[in-house]
Amino acid sequence: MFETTASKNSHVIRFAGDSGDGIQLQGQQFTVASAMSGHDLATLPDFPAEIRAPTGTRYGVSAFQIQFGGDHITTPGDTPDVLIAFNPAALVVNLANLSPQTLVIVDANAFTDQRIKRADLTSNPLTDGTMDAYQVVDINITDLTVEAVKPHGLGTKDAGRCKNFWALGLILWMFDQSRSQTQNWIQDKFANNEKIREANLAALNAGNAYAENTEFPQVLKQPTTLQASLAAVEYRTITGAESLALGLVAAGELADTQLMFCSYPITPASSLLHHLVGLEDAGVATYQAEDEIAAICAAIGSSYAGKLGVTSSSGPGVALKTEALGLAVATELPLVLVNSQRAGPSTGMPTKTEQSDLYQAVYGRNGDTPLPVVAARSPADCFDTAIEAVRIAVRHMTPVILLTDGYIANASELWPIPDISGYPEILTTKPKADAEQGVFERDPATFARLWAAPGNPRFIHRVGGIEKDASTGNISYDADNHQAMTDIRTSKVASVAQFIPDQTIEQGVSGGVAVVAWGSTFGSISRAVKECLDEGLQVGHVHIRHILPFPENLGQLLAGFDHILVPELNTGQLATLLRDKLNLNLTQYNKVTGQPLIVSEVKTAIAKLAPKRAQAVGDSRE
Amino acid sequence: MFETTASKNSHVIRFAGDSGDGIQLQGQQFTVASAMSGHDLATLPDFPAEIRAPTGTRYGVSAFQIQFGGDHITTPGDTPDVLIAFNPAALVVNLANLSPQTLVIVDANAFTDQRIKRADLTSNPLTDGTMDAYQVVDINITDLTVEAVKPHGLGTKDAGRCKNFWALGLILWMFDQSRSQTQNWIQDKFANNEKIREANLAALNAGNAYAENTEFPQVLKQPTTLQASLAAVEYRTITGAESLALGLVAAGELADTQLMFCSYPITPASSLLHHLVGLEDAGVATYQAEDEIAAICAAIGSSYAGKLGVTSSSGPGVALKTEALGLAVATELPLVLVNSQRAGPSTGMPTKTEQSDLYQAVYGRNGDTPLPVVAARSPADCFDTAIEAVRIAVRHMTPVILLTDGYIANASELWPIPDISGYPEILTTKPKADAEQGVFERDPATFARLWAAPGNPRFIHRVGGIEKDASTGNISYDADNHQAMTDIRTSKVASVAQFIPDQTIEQGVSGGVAVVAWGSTFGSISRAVKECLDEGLQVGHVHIRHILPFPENLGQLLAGFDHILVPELNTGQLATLLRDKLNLNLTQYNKVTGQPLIVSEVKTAIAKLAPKRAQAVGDSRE
Amino acid sequence: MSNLSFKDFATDQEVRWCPGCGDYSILKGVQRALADGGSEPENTVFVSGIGCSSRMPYYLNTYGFHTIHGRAPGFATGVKLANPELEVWVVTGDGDGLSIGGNHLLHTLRRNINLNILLFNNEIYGLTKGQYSPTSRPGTHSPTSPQGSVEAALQPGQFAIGAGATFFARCVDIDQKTMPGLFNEAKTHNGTSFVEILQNCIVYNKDVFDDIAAKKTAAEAQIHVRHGEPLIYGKDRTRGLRLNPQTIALEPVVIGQDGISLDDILVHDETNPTLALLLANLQGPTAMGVLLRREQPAFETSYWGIRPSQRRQKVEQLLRTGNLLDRRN
Amino acid sequence: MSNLSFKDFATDQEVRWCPGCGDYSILKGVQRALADGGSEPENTVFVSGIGCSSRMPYYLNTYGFHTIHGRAPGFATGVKLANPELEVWVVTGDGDGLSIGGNHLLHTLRRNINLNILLFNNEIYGLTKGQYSPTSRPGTHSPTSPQGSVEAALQPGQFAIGAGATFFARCVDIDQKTMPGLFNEAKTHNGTSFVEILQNCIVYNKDVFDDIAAKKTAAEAQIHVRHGEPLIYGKDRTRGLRLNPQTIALEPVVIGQDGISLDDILVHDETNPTLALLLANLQGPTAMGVLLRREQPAFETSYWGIRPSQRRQKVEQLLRTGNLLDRRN
Ligand SMILES: Cc1ncc(C[n+]2csc(CCOP(=O)(O)OP(=O)(O)O)c2C)c(N)n1
Ligand SMILES: Cc1ncc(C[n+]2csc(CCOP(=O)(O)OP(=O)(O)O)c2C)c(N)n1
Ligand code: SF4
Ligand code: SF4
Ligand SMILES: [Mg+2]
Ligand SMILES: [Mg+2]
Repeated sequence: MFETTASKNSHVIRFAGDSGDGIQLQGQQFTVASAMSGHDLATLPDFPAEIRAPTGTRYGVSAFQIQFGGDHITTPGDTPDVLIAFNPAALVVNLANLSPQTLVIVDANAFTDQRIKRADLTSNPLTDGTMDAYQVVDINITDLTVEAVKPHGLGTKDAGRCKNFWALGLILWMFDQSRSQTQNWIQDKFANNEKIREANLAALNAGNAYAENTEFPQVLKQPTTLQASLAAVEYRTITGAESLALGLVAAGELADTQLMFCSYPITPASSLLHHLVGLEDAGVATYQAEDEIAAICAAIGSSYAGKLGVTSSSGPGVALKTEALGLAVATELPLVLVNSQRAGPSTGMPTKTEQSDLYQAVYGRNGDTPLPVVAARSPADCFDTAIEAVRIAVRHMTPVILLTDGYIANASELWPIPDISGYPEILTTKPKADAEQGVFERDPATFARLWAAPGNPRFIHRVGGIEKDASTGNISYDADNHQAMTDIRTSKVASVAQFIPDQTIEQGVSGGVAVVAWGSTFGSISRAVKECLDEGLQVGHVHIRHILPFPENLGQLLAGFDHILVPELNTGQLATLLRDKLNLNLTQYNKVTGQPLIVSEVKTAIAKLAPKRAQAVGDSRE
Repeated sequence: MFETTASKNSHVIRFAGDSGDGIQLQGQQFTVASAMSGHDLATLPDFPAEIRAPTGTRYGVSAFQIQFGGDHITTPGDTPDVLIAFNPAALVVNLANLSPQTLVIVDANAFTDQRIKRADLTSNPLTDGTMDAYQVVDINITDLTVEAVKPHGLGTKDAGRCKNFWALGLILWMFDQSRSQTQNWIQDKFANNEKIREANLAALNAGNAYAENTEFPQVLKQPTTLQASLAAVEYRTITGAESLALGLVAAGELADTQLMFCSYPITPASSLLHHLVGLEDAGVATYQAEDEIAAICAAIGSSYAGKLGVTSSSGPGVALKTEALGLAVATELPLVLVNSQRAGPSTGMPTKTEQSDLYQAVYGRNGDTPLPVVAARSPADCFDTAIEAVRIAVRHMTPVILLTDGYIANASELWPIPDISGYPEILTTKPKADAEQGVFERDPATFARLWAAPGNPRFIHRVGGIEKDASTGNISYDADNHQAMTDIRTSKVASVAQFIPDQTIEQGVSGGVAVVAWGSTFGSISRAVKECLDEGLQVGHVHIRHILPFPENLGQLLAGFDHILVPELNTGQLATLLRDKLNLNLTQYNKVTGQPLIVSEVKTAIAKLAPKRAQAVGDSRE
Repeated sequence: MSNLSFKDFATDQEVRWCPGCGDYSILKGVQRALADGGSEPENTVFVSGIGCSSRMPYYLNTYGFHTIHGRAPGFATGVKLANPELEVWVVTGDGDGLSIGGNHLLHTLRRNINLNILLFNNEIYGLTKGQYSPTSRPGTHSPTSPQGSVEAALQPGQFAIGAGATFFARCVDIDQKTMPGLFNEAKTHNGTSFVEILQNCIVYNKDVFDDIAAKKTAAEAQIHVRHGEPLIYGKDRTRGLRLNPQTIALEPVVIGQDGISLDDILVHDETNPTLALLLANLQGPTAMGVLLRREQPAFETSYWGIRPSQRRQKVEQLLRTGNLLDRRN
Repeated sequence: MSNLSFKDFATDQEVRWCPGCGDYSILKGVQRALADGGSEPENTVFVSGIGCSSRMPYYLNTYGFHTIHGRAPGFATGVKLANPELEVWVVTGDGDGLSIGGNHLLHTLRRNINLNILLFNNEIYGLTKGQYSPTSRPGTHSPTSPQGSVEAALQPGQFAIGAGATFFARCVDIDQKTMPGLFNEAKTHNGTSFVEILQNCIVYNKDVFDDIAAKKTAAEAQIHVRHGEPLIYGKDRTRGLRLNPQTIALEPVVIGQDGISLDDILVHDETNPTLALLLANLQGPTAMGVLLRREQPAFETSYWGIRPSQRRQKVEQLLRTGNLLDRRN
């Protein structure tokens, strides 16, 4: 094996090609390989809106970006160190984002006149000077793949389809990663199709061998990637949708309650539904309703009947659920609503990410209808956030909204598998055999009423969406009662603050700029703050999971900063909430492009406000 | 006629009885009579939730309150000066709100054992001491009515039904009001039913004669009521629903555009629909859809086709419309959505008033989906607010939400009929014959695109809810385009501020307390501020019609006050908006009982904050 | 089986419908049916939407859920899926169930979940003060159709058959004789039972069913169908229905006239949706009783048939699926 | 009547369905129908919901409105009511039109407004990656039903008849021969025309209609019905349908066998909803063509029949209704 001259904390690779090229699979396999070799990582799948976009077009380009390496990999990287482009379109749409001298590997076979034209180009970018600034490695990947799989008797078309594995073999070699997980995956997946199985294995190995044996290696071989300093636990890679699904079933187990997950497909929320369908052994049942309204109604009906109802959608579908959410608030039934946000307004850009449903979650109902809102910050964090959402819902007898987004749902990261036995049990207000409590008597601390499901002769009662008498649950139009019930609903949500952890500073120091954020911007901000700290700026990162109510100490914590910078992928929705609840003066940084924040833009925003620190500190985590 | 010793600026009368007693009719007739004799006035119909509640029950009591008299009558009055109770239930439910010595007139015939029991009473309040503190006049109204109408050959039951007119005759006498409007009304209404017509007329006259001739008059005859100083125009009484309906059709005429009003029944919004059904001659067509979603969709479809779509509902129905509202924002089509607010959350108390849908109007959609919001403050004000909403919608090509509420919808006031010829024309962006403009080219001041309806070969285009290319309207997933469209949507709503009048101080002075409010609390606050000013407090009343965007000068205007008091019939929704948009520190006064604000509570809230002025001023209006 | 009387199914809440409303009689019919059928209050749930009719749960001493407009079948589906042991009833109106709620009713009927749905059809929106509804006859005068409505009326039975219903029955509000029995037929049907009750809204649509329901004409105006029995009616049971195979339509005939004998009369087959359609649409006479009853697996049975009803796998295991990087030593 | 070719109805937008998707063929059929029927681009509006199928307006050089999921009939109703002169088409899918949008379709059909509704039925949710839909056959494997779906399928034709439809037709996506003509039948029908197109989603529900649509078996698997003509089919036109009056069901028979002659074969009567129901539900053969066409006034005609279409009263007058207090002097 060639010696590499240097080592690097992390690498960013971007795979790009047609939807049919198997780019996402390639990315996922690389992800597993790098995780299994002990790297921290973050990924960004970036696929087109079309189910199977016409080949060779710009809008049909599917891409997958991964950053992997040593500690604190929280983003898929602003710009790739290596780009692999399977066709002209995949090359051109990614050029804008490359630094000079970036290594670009292309499938030279794909740069035919016809496909160059298909990419809306008038000349070949490989030869017309376009690529002069970059380090280009052009390989006849298609030909080499067809050649490699020939012994297995596939037709040329099918043979060509193996090129993602050929290229993966090459790339694994470049970064000194093992092929074994991919080999296992191929064995498993094509267990019943020997031809395809052997061809794919052959392609994988051929790509690897090609790298090992051709004259390119000097260029191809990359500096050794640092390993992450990992704790003594088990790790796996996980996407946000998987993590959220696991968190929900874990919460069900912790609460000793079965879940009914009632939903209706919508991008990018459907992946959660699809994952839960696969977990029905673990105490969750899934139900696909005729629409979002029926879905939330079934979930609430289920909660009424004693199984925790969970529902899920994206913005437009959540809009349809807001009336029924009000009923859940009025009847004080537990419910978790997961919103996987996407770019709006209206249908917007379903496959693009955004954080613009916070208003809807916090304020988006008729009447004074408060409910707790929590937000996940990363794929792995979805697990704990789901548990937290369930805990609040059943502890306080209230619907809870959990915000995640399309980026988190699809991205993956390395996840230290938590020890579930160490999680505290989730307490419900289900009646105990010896309870004297009435259905509408409240726990003075949580304001929760009894979760008294049908089947029990002791708690027969009626409840509904008309204002209810505070003690009997019957219809009441009484003025004082309405005030009392309004106060109870307000206090109930406020009381959550007493049961959640204090807000902490993730990283950094107080006194200068607080970067206050929520949700999926965590990774980019975390990285940006780390770099700013390393550069000696006085900055701290405050990332809020509990959106409503805020942790009790948040105001005090933020009072310790001179400036508050609120970066969001919307026009300033958390900013509104901070002004509303804490009367803060703050600076917004907003980007609404359907794309995640990049580290450099956050750094620039911080640098505008942050003072230099007296002295730089070594480990800036607090 | 007896001489009265004094005169009084205004009187408050409350009529109360069973739903079947014709209380609302009685109130309306008294309203017309006092208006036609030149009094300013404000009314509060207060009827039960049930269609026909069982007779004699407390929850079945229907009431109507009116304050009438000289200038500045803006509320129906905190407490009645005279209560007319037709049965025991009507008496007891109103007692809590009476001052000692109040004149209470009862139908003594109704205080039978059975009806006393029906009102959940154990003894007769007329004889058990309950009424000791009040001035009670008990008359056998039922007997006297039956007696009076006997010549007209009605059965006892039907005869008894005339007692509302008998009592009305008495009350008109008490306040020296004319019977002629009521006589005309009866003539008209029962034109084809001689028996009933003559009986009702006889009852009306008999009640009047009874007052004139019995020994009660000393007590009954009330001090002369001052007349309002009215302008030299025509006046009529009008409810909020009527006024809104007239405002909409007036706006259609001013914009030279037909309206399609698409709705689905819901309390208290239906009255607007019912009124518009009666105005179909005036350029509006009404359509009852299968639900609220279909209603707003039809309205948007209508706007797409070139007739202005208007839709209307209350909170739960508006919740269902929020998804489609997003489409109207995304496609930039004009639309007016009227929300007649009622007490929430969920079904809440449909017949009770509240201001709790402001969050929903301003923030209640998925995505960054801003739209202008305006609010009506009083029945008469609905007319101008409707015109304003239509003006904004068609000038900026945007959906607009108009907030009103159940109180405004049903209450009436004296209205100087506006000179519609003096209203400025409403300009639309419909293509002119010689226009060179493209469909998605924007007016630089309003950000409006062309309102190019099908039927014209020059503007054939496609549009939809997926993010659109800023210049062609075609689907675009481009990152920069999404940012550009987001900015356009933000700027469009912000631009409205440049076209609306500056915020003024309604009444009072700056420097001390600003009472900042919106919607139907106008009347009570106006009265309270007037009284506080008279008492020498330094207070000003700022009532906001333009909720989003705020008038440009609002922040500056409020900077001139030491304290900001925000009274609302919700938990603090305008307060949130003021903090969000203007970073204000303020004091909330919130009441969520389903009842309007009363003057005294507002005064108390003001007094807590307001300093005394150096010297009291005479006329405090500015 | 409990030993309760119909009074045991009443609550302490005062019934607040208009005096004379047909809902009173239906309430009594429901209470009787519950008592007769041995329903257990603690295992019975009434789910309703919004409307005059939908207030019923507050008057029934069972579990009750008064939800939002049009969505009762959605909530009831959740209740039944979560706990299939419960006896779940849905109370809805023609506006609630067929206007705003049409889609949920449609899919509920299609799925055939074991709910008992009572549609109070008064052909009007009662609670919101009398606007015409999707079942209002064309020409109905109302606040939103002062010149008479111009929309065709939805036929609830035809709609249900279109949706693939497995059970459809009909009765009139005042028919205390057949109502409790019919409700219990609905209850015992394994799947979605849909019962249309012609209900008199005496305030906004007074006596709209008088032609059919009035005591003195009922025998001629109603045909009470029974599976396996000929379709005959009339005070002296001489009227009947026969099929015209040319027009594929039902024709009322008189036995003994024009050579018609009992053999010419069609025999009711409640398993035949086409016949049910013909009967549902029939006017003069109007068909009462169980028009359609087909055996199909109930949705909750199929649903739970392919999924575990208990937790079978611990989360601890699930967390460890796929490739693991073990750094424990 | 315009003199345009089908190419004049194409836009400059690249068509973005999966290669091989049945939607391409339907698009061509629509463009042909518009050209053949003399539609005017400026007076034609295509309204759609959300789904693969609902992208179609972007590919048609007419006015187009791509709205939100399930609500296209609502928007289209607004367009048509506001301007009855326009030719308004609705494009929807089985998920869009029958799952989330079922209620609007139901009431649109009931009202009979003059829209032409094309339902692309691929028995799956295409755009959201292949979940089962309300028309999916029981047992359909999908991401949300890995063990096979357990819900009964909605039959679009039966549903439409349940809703009181006045026009129902059916065709397969690849049948370019009959498609344009059929679409023009839909267009000329005065009321809501509802056309079900069996569409092949080659990615998520590949060839699910192969039994019916495949060229080689089509003649035996499809019966193309025509009003007033006997219901015969088959390559050599010897197969036919007759009515069994006992079961009130259609039976496929062979002319010339078992003494069956052409006279035994039922003659298609497109005005008969009961026959349409039998045909819509028929399997083996599947009925194609206009199954139902009844004359009923179109909703927009009745609607505008009772209201002025122009402003007839000035607001100035309206403001002065009722009692006035005149203080002008
Ligand atoms: C979302 C929503 N829309 C509208 C309403 C108003 N509303 C309540 S009941 C009703 C119709 C009632 O008619 P029906 O279902 O026939 O019941 P009935 O009162 O006639 O028994 C309507 C429109 C509501 N409560 N919620
Ligand atoms: C309110 C809402 N819910 C869900 C979705 C997601 N969604 C888009 S299309 C679709 C179903 C598409 O199926 P179908 O109508 O059959 O169209 P096809 O793609 O099969 O042509 C769904 C669930 C959405 N866009 N909006
Ligand atoms: S309005 Fe009609 S349906 Fe409602 S309670 Fe009164 S009579 Fe019954
Ligand atoms: S997913 Fe299916 S329906 Fe959608 S474009 Fe692809 S083949 Fe056509
Ligand atoms: Mg009704
Ligand atoms: Mg489909």
